[in-house]
Amino acid sequence: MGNGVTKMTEAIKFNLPVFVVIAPLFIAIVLPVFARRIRLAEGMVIFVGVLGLAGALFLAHIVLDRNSGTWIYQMGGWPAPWGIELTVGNLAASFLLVVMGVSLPVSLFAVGNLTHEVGGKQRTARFYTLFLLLVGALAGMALTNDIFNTYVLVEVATLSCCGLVSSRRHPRAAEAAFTYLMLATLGSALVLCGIGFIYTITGHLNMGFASQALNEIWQTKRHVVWMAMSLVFVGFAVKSALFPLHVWLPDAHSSAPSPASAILSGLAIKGYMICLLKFFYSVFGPGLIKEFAMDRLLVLAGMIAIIAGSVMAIPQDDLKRRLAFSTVGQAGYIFLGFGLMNKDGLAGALFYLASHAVIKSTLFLSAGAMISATKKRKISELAGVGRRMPVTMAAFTAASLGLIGIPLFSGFIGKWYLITGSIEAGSFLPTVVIIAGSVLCATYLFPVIRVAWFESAPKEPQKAAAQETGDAAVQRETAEVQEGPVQHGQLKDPGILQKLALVLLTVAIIVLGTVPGPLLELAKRAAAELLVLR
Amino acid sequence: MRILLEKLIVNYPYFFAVILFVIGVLTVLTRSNLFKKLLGINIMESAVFILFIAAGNIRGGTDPILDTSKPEAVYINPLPSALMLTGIVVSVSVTAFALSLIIRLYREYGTADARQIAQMRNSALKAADQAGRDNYRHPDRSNGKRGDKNDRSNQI
Amino acid sequence: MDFIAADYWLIALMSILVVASLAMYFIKNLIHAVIVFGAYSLVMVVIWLLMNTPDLAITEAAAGICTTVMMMVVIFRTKRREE
Amino acid sequence: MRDFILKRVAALILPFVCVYGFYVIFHGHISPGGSFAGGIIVGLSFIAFSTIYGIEKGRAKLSEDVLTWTESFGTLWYGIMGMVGIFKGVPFLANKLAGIDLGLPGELFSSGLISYIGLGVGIRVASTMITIFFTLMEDEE
Repeated sequence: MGNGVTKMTEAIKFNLPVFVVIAPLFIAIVLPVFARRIRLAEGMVIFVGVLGLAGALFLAHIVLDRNSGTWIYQMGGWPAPWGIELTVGNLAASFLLVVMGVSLPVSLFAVGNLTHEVGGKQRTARFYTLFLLLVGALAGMALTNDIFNTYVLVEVATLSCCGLVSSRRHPRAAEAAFTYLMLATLGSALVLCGIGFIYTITGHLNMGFASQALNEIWQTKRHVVWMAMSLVFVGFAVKSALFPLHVWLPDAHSSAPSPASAILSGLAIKGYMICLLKFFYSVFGPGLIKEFAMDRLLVLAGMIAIIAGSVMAIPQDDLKRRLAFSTVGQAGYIFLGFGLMNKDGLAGALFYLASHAVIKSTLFLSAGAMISATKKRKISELAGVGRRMPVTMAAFTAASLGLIGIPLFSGFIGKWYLITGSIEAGSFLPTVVIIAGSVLCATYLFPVIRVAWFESAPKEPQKAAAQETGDAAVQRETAEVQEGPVQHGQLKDPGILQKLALVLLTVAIIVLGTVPGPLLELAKRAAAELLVLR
Repeated sequence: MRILLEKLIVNYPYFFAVILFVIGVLTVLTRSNLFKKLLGINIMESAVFILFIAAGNIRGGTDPILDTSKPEAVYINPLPSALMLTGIVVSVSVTAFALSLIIRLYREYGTADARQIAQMRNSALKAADQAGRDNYRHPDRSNGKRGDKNDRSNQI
Repeated sequence: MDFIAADYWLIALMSILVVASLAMYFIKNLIHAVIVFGAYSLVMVVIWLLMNTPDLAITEAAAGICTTVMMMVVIFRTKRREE
Repeated sequence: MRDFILKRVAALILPFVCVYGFYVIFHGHISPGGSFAGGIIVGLSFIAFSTIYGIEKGRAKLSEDVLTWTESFGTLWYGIMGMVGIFKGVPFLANKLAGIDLGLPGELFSSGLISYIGLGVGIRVASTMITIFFTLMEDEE
């Protein structure tokens, strides 16, 4: 008996990388069967989230302990040039931790709160299916070491993102999802072209082998390498909303249901950024990036995105739209860090990626809670919300302070490393842009806090309340929310699970800001690993 | 010059793939009808497939199926075709999803034209703003008529 | 320049693809456009056969028919012309 | 009465289309085609049935519950087959390493778990295609 148990734990430990990826995927596939018993389905989602977080923590622990080298898992037992490999390195462990750590609170928030935004048990079950598919695909992106496998996971993630956007019963959501689908497919076709060029000149799909082959032959095939690099860059830039290519993002992220916007803004675009990082640093290598001046391009694009995204966020009056534009700006920081080409900059970018994932999901979740309580989306109409919903608004405030980069909150450390990285890189401009970005960030986030905490609620006419929100039609159709104006007495914090989710995320922000230790260590090691010249 | 031309002619599949890709992208970006956008996506993806398969093809090779009666046969690379199988799966699922979105949009707006949909949405938003916050009432949706499409799109 | 017979066929068929895609760009009647799309995927099947990938040819045949049928269904349920 | 010939011909042909689809699924590892193509052919036979005989009759043949179950468990079958390797103490989806005889090239029941995996994928693809078709055909969700 004892022998059997140890054998089983050994087997689970040995197969943990693949379990982390396939558990969400297979549970997702089975969920539609349990559509009638939605509580059971929700329980399964949370169970998978807890298991995934435990697995990610364990993998991070192993990687931190091991200190060097990567754990390579061969799918089907086939060795590298033929089979698909999963690598558990520092980069994979840190991103996996972020994915699982954010998706668990988001699913906690979604449980029980979703029906009025999505409508109907069948549709709720479908929402969870897409959600888990997205989580599984993101975990796969973190772990995989195969170029084409990356493409497949990117496609799975894209389709489930579009499904999540369109899951809200609203014409605007369908329109945004269609635009997103077209542009994302365009982006993945470009990425596929790039993969085709890499495969044609190297004959390998494994990242390590392709990188070796590329470094041997790139001088004779300069144009092809350049072409492949730009195709991959533009393709992933479309998908992760780098500034001039961000056009789909504000509509898609603001018209999705709140948990979906949280995971889309927090995790999905980060997954594509990690893919871009893997393609650039583990396939092409730092030498080729410098040779083709992609690092300067990344820094420039990042700077433009920071300024432009933040400036565009300021005039938005719709809360979720403002947050969506803020995502465009914040993505710039990460691209800037990818282009700095030194240890501090890259580690800062990875840490900022993690902290932005946590912060932006907190912001979207608390915004969603406020919107579903007040039935209003405009910032100017949120007056007095802070006193009625203290937990929600406190989470929002903490997340805003973190996004601006106040010390003791997680955004500060990422920005600090980005600044030291850019000073080390010898250019002064990125530093200025990073600080200016913080100021602009305060410009668009402080009004929300001021309105919500310090302005008293107006005495408003009764009939105006429920009419203007996007959920009026949904209310009528699902008949689960009572019609008529919202009484101000009803305005209070959301249920216990939602509060728990918000509190967990807020604690994560403060913990990352005060004791960043392990995650920062992983990020630094990953940066050092990626920057090794081959 | 002659060598360059010869190279171009010998590698004609890439040439056609690029032309098809450009036509596909053009269709996606310039036609405002949603169906045309979808057809453009399909053209674009098939262009990428041609690119991949041409990379794995050998002039005068045989299918990658083991045939013991022809021991000296030159087999082509089977990997690109296996990869493009996945690509076809993806393109079919994208098409199906886009079609379901088109039907939904048509039901809501009464048209399948991106420009008209945007116009309707903007004009409805403007009307909602002018009507003012206090006395604006959302049109009742439960009367079952498909009639006034403009009013249905006024919510953010 | 060691062309074999398959190459001439391929050039001809790919030219048909280009013409068909241009036709899809210009045709206003959506049903006609979808019919052209069906022909496009049929030509694609022959191209895969000539490029020695019968696997892809079978899949493309099935997928092309499925896509065309679904598009037809949707067009019959929505507007048939592009403005 | 107008489509009498169509209905008779469909009744003759469609069973063979369906069987051909399963043929393609089962021979996926030794001949061109595979579970995706075969699954689409199986699905197309049902789609043709429901376009010719009317959507209600098609629905009567395959209800929504059946489709959901086949869709889910077709994929779960893939997972179970993948787990065989894990139970034997070797990586996920392992075939040869798990001690399964790969057989001879060209034989139908050879190639270890691959043919069994293909069955699950084919069923999943078929039911997904039918579901999508029904969703597109019906008025309100």
